[in-house]
Amino acid sequence: MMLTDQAPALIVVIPLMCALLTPIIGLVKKELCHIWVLFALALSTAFAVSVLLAVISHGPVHYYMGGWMPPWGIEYVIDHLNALMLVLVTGTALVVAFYSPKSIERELPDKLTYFYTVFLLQVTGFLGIVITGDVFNLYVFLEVASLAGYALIAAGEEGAPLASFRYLILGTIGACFYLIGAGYLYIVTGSLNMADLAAALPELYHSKVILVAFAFFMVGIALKMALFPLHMWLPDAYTKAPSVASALIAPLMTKIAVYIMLRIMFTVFRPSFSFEILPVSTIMVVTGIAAILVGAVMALAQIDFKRMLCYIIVAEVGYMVGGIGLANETAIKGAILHVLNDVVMTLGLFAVAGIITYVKKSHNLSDFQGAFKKMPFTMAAFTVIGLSVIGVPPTCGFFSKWYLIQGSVIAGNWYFVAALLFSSLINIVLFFRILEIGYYDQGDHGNQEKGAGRKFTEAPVSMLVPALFIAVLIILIGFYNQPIILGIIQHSVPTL
Amino acid sequence: MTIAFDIVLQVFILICAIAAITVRDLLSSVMILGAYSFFMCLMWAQMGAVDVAFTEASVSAGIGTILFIAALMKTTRRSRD
Amino acid sequence: MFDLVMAKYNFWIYIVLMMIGFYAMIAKNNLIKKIVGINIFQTAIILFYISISFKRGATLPILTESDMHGHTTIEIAQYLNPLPHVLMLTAIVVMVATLGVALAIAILIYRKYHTLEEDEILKEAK
Amino acid sequence: MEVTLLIQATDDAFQVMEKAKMQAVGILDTATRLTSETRTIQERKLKAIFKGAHESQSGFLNFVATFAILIIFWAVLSGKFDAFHMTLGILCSLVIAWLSHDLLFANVRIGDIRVIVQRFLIYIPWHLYQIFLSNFHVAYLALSPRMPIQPEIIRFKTKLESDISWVAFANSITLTPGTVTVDIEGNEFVVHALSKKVADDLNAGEMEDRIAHIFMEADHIYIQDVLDVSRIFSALK
Amino acid sequence: MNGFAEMIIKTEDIIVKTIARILIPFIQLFSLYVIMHGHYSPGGGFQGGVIMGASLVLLFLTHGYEESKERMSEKAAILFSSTGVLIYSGIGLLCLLLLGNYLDYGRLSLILNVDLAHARSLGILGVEIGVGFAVMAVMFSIFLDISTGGIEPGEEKKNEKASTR
Amino acid sequence: MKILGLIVTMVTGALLMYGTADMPDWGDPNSPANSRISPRYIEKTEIETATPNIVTSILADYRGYDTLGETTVIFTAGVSCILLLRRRRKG
Repeated sequence: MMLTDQAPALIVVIPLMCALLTPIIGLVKKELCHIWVLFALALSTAFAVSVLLAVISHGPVHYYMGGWMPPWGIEYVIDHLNALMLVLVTGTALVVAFYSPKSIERELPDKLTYFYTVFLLQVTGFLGIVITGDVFNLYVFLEVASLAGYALIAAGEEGAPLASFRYLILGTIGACFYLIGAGYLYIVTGSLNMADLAAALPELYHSKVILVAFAFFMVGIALKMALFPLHMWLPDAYTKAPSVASALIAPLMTKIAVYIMLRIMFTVFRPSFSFEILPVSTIMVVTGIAAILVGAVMALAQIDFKRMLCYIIVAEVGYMVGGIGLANETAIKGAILHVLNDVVMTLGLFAVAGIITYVKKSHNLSDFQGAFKKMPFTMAAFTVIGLSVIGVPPTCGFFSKWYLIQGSVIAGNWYFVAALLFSSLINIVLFFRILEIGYYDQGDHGNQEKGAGRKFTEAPVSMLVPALFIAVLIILIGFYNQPIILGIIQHSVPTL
Repeated sequence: MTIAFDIVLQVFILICAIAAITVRDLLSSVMILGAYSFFMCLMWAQMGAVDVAFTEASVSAGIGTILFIAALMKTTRRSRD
Repeated sequence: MFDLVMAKYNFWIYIVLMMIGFYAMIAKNNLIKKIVGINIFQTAIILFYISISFKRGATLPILTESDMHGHTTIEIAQYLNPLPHVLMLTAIVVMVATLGVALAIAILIYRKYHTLEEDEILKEAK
Repeated sequence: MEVTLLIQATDDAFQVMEKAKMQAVGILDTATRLTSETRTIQERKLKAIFKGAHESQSGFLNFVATFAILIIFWAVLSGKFDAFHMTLGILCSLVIAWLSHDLLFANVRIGDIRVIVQRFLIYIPWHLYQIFLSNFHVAYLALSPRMPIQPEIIRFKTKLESDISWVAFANSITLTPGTVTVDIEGNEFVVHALSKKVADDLNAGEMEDRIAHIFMEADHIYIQDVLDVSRIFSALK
Repeated sequence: MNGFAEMIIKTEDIIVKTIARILIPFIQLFSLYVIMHGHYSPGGGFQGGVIMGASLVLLFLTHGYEESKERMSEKAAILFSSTGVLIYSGIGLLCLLLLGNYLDYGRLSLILNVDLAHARSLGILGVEIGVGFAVMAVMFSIFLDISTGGIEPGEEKKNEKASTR
Repeated sequence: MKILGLIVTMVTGALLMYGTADMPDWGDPNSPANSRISPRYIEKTEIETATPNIVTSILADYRGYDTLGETTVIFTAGVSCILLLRRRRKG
């Protein structure tokens, strides 16, 4: 009974404390680190699921840090959106942690302990961002997550430090803009608590300070989520990161930024302000369309598999931002469902990329040559994920796109519909090209190494199981999308 | 009196900030940044934020400058802009 | 007009400072200069927050002996607003943490390319 | 009768004198022996200092002395003397003394510390007076229309032995207007002097002698001997 | 290209060395004073921790790698930094185990035998000590890594050979 | 790049300046920031936490969780530097 009351705090604190203990464990015995990380994340996931269940049955959960009442102390507010994100973050981290050991042993053999420490800190940062109900606390954990992210990315292959440095500069600008926004809100309201701000702000909606604060929040978060004109840092950074790091950061960082955007727009500000006083809606839809087009076209031009995935992420961010910008209930529902789907799909894609990197030591599209013969299970998972990214019906990707298209039809925005369909078309080309390479192309040196070419070089089981699990999950989410929408997402859409 | 002091301090800070990003020698740039931090912390102390000023004096003007110089010694102090 | 300037010129100076740092971050070519820009930018933001907490005629946010032991009501206007100070302590620590990581990455880059100029690095990376 | 008395008295006197002589010789023997013992001890100490093997001696004394100094420093800083804060102070001082007791007294001889402090306190007014004098000199140099400055770098070997006395000497030179210690190379001081007079003053070596006197160098063996002998004589009395 | 530390060590400046040796204990005691008196005067865990870290950096710069390693090795730095944050989060967890919310120091009054306000005060003190530990160790560790470039001085040539091979 | 940077900087600066127009005056004791939440800290810190330094009491108690996050940031930075730079230990 008591433990479930304290679950919100424990979700964040357990990964944090385990991260602190990881270096000590690493000094004793390195091999234990992996099990320790799994243990921490499993525990955290269990608490997150229990909180999600509690939220579904009893409504939003409040938790007061240090026992201080909200405007004075720091408050955790967990509503449906929060709880869903918590489960997503912990679940993703758990899957990645399960998937990680072989890959890390090959890519960063002598840095295992510290890699896992930073890994857990990264998860802590994500959880702290998602769970909190305080504007400044969010900034602090945003910085935890960002710093850990810079370090994880910079530990990657050649050229990673430069990519990470550019990410650091832009990410710091983003965080600073967020801080300026919070300061502008604080100077006119005197409060930092989201609920308190929401209560204090409506009478100030015509103040210039509030407008500027809103603009800075939006630009800062757009930098963090790599929205179209500000996406320059993303492809390099995620391509060159170690495959485990990109499998953790790529699915989560952009989606968490989308989550922050939802929080700022719908919790701190009223939806009416967000959509009506400024032409935010139009801007978001236009940038969303631009992001989708640019992402899709650029993805087509890549020969590096991971880089292609990065541009797909840029396009997916366009889906979500555009969906929010359409400002009707169906589209926002679709956007939130797409957050869920996209986390799962991107995780799957980067898991496959990690397997390819593990087996072939590089991640170009040509590395898929003859992959169907050599690693059938990986390619089966990849096919399912690819179908979902394209948006073929039984998989989950279809449903979120369906809601988005429905929403844009309701809003009467045919350009967005066209962009979505165009992007799907490009995705078909992208994925079928890879499937073709994998299925037909036996490779140039098939003649020289006939014996080796025939050999069955599947990835190790610890990497394969997560990929297959994700494939199954994609289909499951596809089948159960209705309960998810009715039970969880329905409640997190604001009343417009 | 205090307004005059404020203005002098602000002018110093502005000069330091501009100098720090325009000087070509990176070591000088870092030194000027240290001076900038120190003037900044004077300004905060003057506004009554003694805790923050203390932290800034020890963190930014102290350890921060040391870290910068250590990094410069490990890399290079030449710069083209 | 004069009143307006007197009431607001402080904020304008902070904004100018922020923009100096911001310009260094996005337009300078040298990596260390960019890090210097980060420092200036964040310090200026901190200055902005500190100035929020300023009240005319107030003293340090540390209770005096008489307020501690006498049971008189505490004069709120007598003390500065302590909340932004606390927030900015956090921000300073975040600043130095970012500085450490950024310098570490810069050293890594130098180890690889033997230069700190961004365009030269990009040329060499290709 | 009187003659015999006189002879007897003379004999007695001689006997007394003989006894006294015997005693005096014995005392002198003892004194010499003790003195040579202390001298060997002192020489051994000196050798130890020269070799730099100083950690092995009196670690505990170092610890106690550091702790005492630190607790005084704490009391000056804190100004709160209730039980809680004094406990904190004692704990903190213990921790720091344990961490770095070998830093504060790396190669200072503990037994002499009182004398050093005493002499140092006497040295301060003299040094202030020197600063005062050379201030006038430098002011004269700067204000006189011809500006009679003849800057030069002078080098001289010092007779000082321990690093603490070097530092005291170097800082004294730097504190005095007109002269700046540029570097210490080996045991050679490199000093920048503003004019001939200042350089001559420095070369005369009064300041160096006084520093040596403070830290009981060059004269400390003699002084120690005298002190020991006088202690022995007072004990015998 | 020499590191910062090596450059300083090479000069063997007796004046800097001696002054640093005499100052370090006082700097360290001052840092502890700043931590302990955060309740009454400006200061607290961060400032004290940074000053403590700065004293270690001073020791490293003046006395070299070997000497400072005796007092704080890299392993010790890691251990101290995680211990510091563990003290903080451990106090929070203790409050949770005493049936309060996380970081609710008021609950400490159940085991400390003082009233609520003083329990909170003591909780703050404990937290500050933890922060001080962490900041001290981390500052020193970051400096060590940046100034030596992650290699033990003297091992550089060996390692570079190994990496170019 | 420099011209573009200058333009972006100018636009951002102008936006920030525009925002200052509706701000309370500098040093105004009755501004919302100074009168909405902070008075409670000043009034109650002695009764509730027995700590006269209000900054410390907020830092470590009222908003102690922020400080935990901040310490985590520092720890992250330390471990990150080790992860990136240290090449010392083998295996």
